[in-house]
Amino acid sequence: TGCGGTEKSSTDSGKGKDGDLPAVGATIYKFDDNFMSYVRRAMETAADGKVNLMLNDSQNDQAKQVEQVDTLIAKGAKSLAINLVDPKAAQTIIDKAKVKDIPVIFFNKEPDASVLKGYEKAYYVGTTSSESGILQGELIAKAWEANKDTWDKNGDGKLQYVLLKGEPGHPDAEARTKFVVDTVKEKGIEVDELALDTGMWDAMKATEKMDAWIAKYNDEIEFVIANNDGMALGAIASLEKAGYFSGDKFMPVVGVDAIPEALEMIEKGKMVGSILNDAKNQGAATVQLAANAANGKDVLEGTEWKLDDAKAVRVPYIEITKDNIQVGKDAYK
Amino acid sequence: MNTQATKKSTIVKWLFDNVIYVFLILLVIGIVIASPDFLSMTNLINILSQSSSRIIIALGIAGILILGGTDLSAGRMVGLAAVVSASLLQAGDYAYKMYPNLPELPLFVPIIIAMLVTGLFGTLNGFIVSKFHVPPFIATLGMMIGVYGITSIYFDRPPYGAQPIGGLSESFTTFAQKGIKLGQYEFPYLILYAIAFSIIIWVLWNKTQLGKNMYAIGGNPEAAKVSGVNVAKNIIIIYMIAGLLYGFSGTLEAGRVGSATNNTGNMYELDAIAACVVGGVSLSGGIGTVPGVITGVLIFQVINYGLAFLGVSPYIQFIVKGAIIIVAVAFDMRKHAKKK
Amino acid sequence: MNTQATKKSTIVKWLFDNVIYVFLILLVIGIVIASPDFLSMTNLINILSQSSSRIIIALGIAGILILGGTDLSAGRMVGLAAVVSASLLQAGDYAYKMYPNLPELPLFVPIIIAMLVTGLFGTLNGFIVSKFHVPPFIATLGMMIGVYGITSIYFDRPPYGAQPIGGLSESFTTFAQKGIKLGQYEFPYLILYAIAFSIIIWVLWNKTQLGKNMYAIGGNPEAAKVSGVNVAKNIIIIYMIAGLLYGFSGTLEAGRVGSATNNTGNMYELDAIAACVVGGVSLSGGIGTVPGVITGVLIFQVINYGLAFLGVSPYIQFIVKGAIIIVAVAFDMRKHAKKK
Amino acid sequence: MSEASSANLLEMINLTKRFPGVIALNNVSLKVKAGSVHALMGENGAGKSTLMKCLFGIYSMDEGKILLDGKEVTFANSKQALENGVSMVHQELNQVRQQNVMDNIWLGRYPKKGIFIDEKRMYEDTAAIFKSLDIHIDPRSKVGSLSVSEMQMVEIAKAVSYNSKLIVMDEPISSLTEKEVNHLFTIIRKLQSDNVAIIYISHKMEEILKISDEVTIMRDGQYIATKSAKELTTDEIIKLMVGRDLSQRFPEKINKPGVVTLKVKDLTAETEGSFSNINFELRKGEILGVAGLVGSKRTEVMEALFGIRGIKSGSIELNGKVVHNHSPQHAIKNGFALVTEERRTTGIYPQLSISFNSIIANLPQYRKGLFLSENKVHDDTKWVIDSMKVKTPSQKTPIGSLSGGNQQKVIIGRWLLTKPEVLLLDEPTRGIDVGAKFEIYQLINQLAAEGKGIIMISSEMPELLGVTDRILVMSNGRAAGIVETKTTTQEEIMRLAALY
Ligand SMILES: Nc1ncnc2c1ncn2[C@@H]1O[C@H](COP(=O)(O)OP(=O)(O)OP(=O)(O)O)[C@@H](O)[C@H]1O
Ligand SMILES: Nc1ncnc2c1ncn2[C@@H]1O[C@H](COP(=O)(O)OP(=O)(O)OP(=O)(O)O)[C@@H](O)[C@H]1O
Ligand SMILES: OC[C@H]1O[C@@H](O)[C@H](O)[C@@H](O)[C@H]1O
Ligand SMILES: [Mg+2]
Ligand SMILES: [Mg+2]
Repeated sequence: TGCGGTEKSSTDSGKGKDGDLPAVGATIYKFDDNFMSYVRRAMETAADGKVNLMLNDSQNDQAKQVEQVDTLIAKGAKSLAINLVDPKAAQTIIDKAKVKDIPVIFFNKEPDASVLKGYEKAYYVGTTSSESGILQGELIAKAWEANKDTWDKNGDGKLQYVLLKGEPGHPDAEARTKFVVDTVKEKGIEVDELALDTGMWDAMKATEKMDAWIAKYNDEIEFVIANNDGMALGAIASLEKAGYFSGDKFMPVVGVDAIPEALEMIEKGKMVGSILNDAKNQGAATVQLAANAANGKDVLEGTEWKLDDAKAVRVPYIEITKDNIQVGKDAYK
Repeated sequence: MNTQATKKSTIVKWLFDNVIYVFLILLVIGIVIASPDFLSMTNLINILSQSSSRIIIALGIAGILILGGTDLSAGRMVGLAAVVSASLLQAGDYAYKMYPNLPELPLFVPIIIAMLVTGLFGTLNGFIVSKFHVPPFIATLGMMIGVYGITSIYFDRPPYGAQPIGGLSESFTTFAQKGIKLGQYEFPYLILYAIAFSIIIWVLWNKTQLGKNMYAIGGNPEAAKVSGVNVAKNIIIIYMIAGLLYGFSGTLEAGRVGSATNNTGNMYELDAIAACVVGGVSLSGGIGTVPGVITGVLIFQVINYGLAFLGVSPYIQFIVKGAIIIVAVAFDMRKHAKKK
Repeated sequence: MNTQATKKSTIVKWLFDNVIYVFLILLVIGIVIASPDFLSMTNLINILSQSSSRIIIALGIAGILILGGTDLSAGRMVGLAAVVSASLLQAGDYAYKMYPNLPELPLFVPIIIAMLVTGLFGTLNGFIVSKFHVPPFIATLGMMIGVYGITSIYFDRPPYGAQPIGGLSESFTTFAQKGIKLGQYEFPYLILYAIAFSIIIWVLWNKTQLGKNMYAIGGNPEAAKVSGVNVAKNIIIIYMIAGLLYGFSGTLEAGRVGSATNNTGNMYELDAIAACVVGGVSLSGGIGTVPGVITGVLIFQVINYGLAFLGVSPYIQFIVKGAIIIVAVAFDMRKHAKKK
Repeated sequence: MSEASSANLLEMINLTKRFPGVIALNNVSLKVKAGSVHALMGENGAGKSTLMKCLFGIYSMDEGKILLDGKEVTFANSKQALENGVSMVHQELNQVRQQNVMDNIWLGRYPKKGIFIDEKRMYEDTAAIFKSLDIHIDPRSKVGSLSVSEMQMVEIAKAVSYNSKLIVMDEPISSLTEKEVNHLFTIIRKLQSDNVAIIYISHKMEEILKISDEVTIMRDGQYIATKSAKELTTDEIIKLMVGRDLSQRFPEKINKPGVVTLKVKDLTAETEGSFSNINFELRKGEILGVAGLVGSKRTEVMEALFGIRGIKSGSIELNGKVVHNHSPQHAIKNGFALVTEERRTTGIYPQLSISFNSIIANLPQYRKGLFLSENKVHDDTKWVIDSMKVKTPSQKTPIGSLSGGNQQKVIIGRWLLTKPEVLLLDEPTRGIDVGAKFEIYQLINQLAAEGKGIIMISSEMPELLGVTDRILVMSNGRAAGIVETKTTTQEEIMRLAALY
């Protein structure tokens, strides 16, 4: 079965049986991004038999992506589905597509509204970065209020947290870091930031930062906020090592993405919650719009999606806790 | 019969000496066989223009490699230059300007400033290597990490924080994205810049004292020293020139992409060093040519572009790319390995 | 007076010869001054256990560096081993198992399989380097790219696609996360593994023919050939051993965080090579010791951990880290550079 | 001559130079007259090169002062030395092998036209210098493709081209043959007539006495004496150098050739233009010399015997059995050993210890199970140091910090440890002082007396005549003849060497 998967993806993106279908050129900003790989799968599924999806791995390099767009255009793509590396590079992509009158569906990373407006055949499918931060903040606030008695270890009424940030400069990392704290504060909870450091989205790095923080602050830490689940899981590994989650030693941890591994942790009670980044629908919507565009139809034809003022299809983030864990699981069905 | 034999052996020798050019041609032929429509003017122009900024970086690194050094900081310097130049040349009406009150400068100003900044860090590299005898690997690794920190601090600032720096002024994007119309094709300026720098560097390496000294230092630093060459000075200048090239290339990257972040240029040095080695530059110093470096970059770019064009699945692309790189150099090595 | 003077100069000489150990101590003192509570058993254990798997990787790479080679594929091999071992040892009741029907294997099986796989790729590295005379930089760069492709294909498969391979069986996480209780502290097994491998490698380098051959090849490959060393065979074995070490380390990495992805291990080689160089391994081959390598890794880890512990802002961390690396080596170089 | 010219051009006064663990120079003085040839002599490690490196700005001295033309100077680097009229031929070839001859000659002072290098002038000037020195090398050929002796001639030409007042030649002729040595002497005479002073370092007594005006002798980092060459004899020099009488240059021959051990039949190299149809026999207990001009492919024959070079046809028989030495490993297993010609490139492991350098070709002998026996390693290293009289602070000292001659002794020791049946020596005494030479000859003799077969390439005629039993003379890749040492003459050998 191992080879089955490989062959499938290579024919999907190659000429093979899909050769006669309309060609959609797609770029993923980074293939080995956990979350984006779910989106990619959803796109592959949605494309099957409908369009010839030519997938590219931009390897987190915007210049590479710009080049891939050149290649895709040279190969005769009828529409483009672009997961930007750097959201401000949208104009450059549009400039290239415009020359050949090719529609562009941006997804997952949102271009400036004014840029989208500048090209009538440009659309966006995705979320809003800030939303995940806001939802995470709300989740934290709710959980804190409910468990204040035990979680506020020093009883000062303030929430002492440590925050594991994603890659500095990454729009998601920046937005989540800012909005999660802002939201918690807006909900009237006083906070103290004990430490903030980057774990570069990476579980291992997060484990090691957490090791140091536990050593330094020990029981002073009352909350662990992570910009994504990968780092949340890393923090949990460190906490477990320090004796948390056994007996009555507990630490609330939250992440973003709601990847399956995190869902397990939520079920086991080692994680308070996460924010579901709805990969399935982002991927499906992207391909639906791109296929329509490639066939010269109205992008929304035959779909249930709606465009907002910014020509964007919004796939909402969903807050996931133990209570609605099934919602998370369904996303991976 | 005898003359025929010698003729044949001359051709064989020529082929051996130029394996890498032959390899590039074979590579193109291979791709064309797999997909005949690869052979188009558009693809040629695409490949050349994609190679342009890489060639400029590779030429900078190549000089350092010929010296017997290395430079891991190249990519981060490109990023620094991209961020600096982009921040100084955003369109006047753009909503998220880093310097809201900065008037639209003439194009050359941000380019020069970016080049000065990276030229300075390049000089610092050279200084650390030559004056403190820190091995280039470590000196430039430290620089790579440090420059990233500096770029990030510059990048992640009020008023808008860590936002990609976009909305570049039109003069900037024209400079990097447009070209000269020749019939139905547009011949990108990028290619012209690469040609210009290639010529300058070629002259520098082959016609000037600095160039000869560079080869001598890389070939045998002791010999250079006892012959009265100011080794430290020459090392510093070569690193400085590399810095200037990264600076220019960084502005091209910003212009080409239409924006810049602190992640721009990440890991470019690895590709550049690899391209140099594939193009015959010796990592132990003293050996390397400009045409070789260009060919090395082109081979990489043809592989990248070709595999994507053929629609090879991305994971398989990695495997094929890895294999081709090894095979290319293995072939090239045969010329040395011919048993004595 | 005279004996006093010699005594002093002996101490100075000793300090010079051991600068790097002195540096590590100064570094720790510096951090303790900035934050006295750094001096705790917990921090010591944390730093040592964080260093453990890195030491194992660095020892693998160090052998290759002493040979005069390099290995860019180390990180990707660690990733491959992590993914392979994790996929073979998920808890029976975990919902997203890669092999839903696989029974829970004894711990040693996945470890051995992972080591065999990376040992094989290591051997391939050595083979390409020694038999086809491909420069190690290129051979292992090709391998780095290719192995990543292979790992990704293995990783990104039905039934669950590209998701982190988690839910590791308890035997696995115990192996990498637990330790021996000593009073109030838990002394992680990780550290024991690192000690065990350090001893094995020390013996290998210093007490066996393979070790001598390794230094000979790195010190002067031409002379080694004439001295009757089977250069190719020894190169292949050293690369193979490195592969085995990466394999073990990869399983540790998976066990340590409790999951693995195709991105696990990315760029580890850069840190490992840097640690080796800081620890006195010469990139031109022939020189290096096990204690040096360990010290190099510890210096890096003390920097990483220390800066995080001090709560230095992330961007500044980069700058400080870059500077410390350069300064450490600049000091170390003084022992060579003391004008002759 | 006028008074001024007999005045001292160079005065080095009470120089002291220390290295970690060694005092390389201890209060050494040297006075050199303008226009004179001043020989500097001493055993290996006496400090000759170090003294010159202090002068030339490569090392900085710890104490003492240097006067040039009566003015005190200290050159911070070689550039300053060159600019002040001092140039140097270095003991270890210091060339950029990847570049061509003229690039090497003008390195550090390229002729320029505007900002560009004036290649044409560079070529012409090089050609002119070569012409005036009667050197026939294409200025555009790559240095790496030259023979060692050609490289040495280029170095000499380069030193001369600075038009210096003082030229230091540190063992300039170690790789030169008779003819080239005479050529060099012509050059030196010519320089002398232009009032250039030469400091000449060499271990070759006859040449020293022939060429020099004055001789300064050093021992163990100390100044011993300066004498006029006219007052000196070889024996006196040796006595001053070694500090005792050395009555003979060559030890009594004690070996007795026995049955044939090595039979080389019709050996032809794989590469074209190398040697062909080589036939000779070597007996147990015999010392067979190999003579020939540079480029006569003596080295290549040895390399072929040792499995470094491929052979197209022919056979090698050892004790009646055909052996195939496909690699040095096979060769060693079959009882061969080779001390190579180029110590730096194929001999030493410079950063590694003397101990390591001693035992590396003999590792299988130290294996005890999986490990190596420390004791045996230690004992064997001690044997090398003692029997070869290696001057070193310890077994752990990196070989790279020994003087050239001492390095060579370690290498010879290395191969003796393998207890070979057939010992191949390619210029084994190059750069070695008389005392040490004597010791090496003795060792060779002793080995032969123990029944080993020994083949020794040498470009030093007296050595060949003094040590060997028979001499194979090579000419242009072919064996021109084999002569009995006892009955042959220098003239006969020269004639054979020029046969093809
Ligand atoms: N760079 C160095 N580091 C340490 N010791 C050195 C160094 N250079 C020379 N020495 C030591 O100084 C002493 C003098 O060496 P030098 O090379 O001057 O001898 P030499 O007279 O030129 O011998 P030879 O005839 O063999 O060339 C030796 O003991 C040598 O080991
Ligand atoms: N194919 C070649 N390319 C370049 N140089 C060569 C080649 N073959 C031989 N030489 C050089 O020519 C020189 C003379 O060759 P060879 O070593 O066989 O002669 P030799 O008589 O043994 O010289 P020597 O007396 O110096 O040992 C060698 O030192 C070698 O460097
Ligand atoms: O860029 C990488 C990051 O992208 C985010 O969208 C995601 O939530 C993170 O988990 C991480 O994958
Ligand atoms: Mg509190
Ligand atoms: Mg000397």
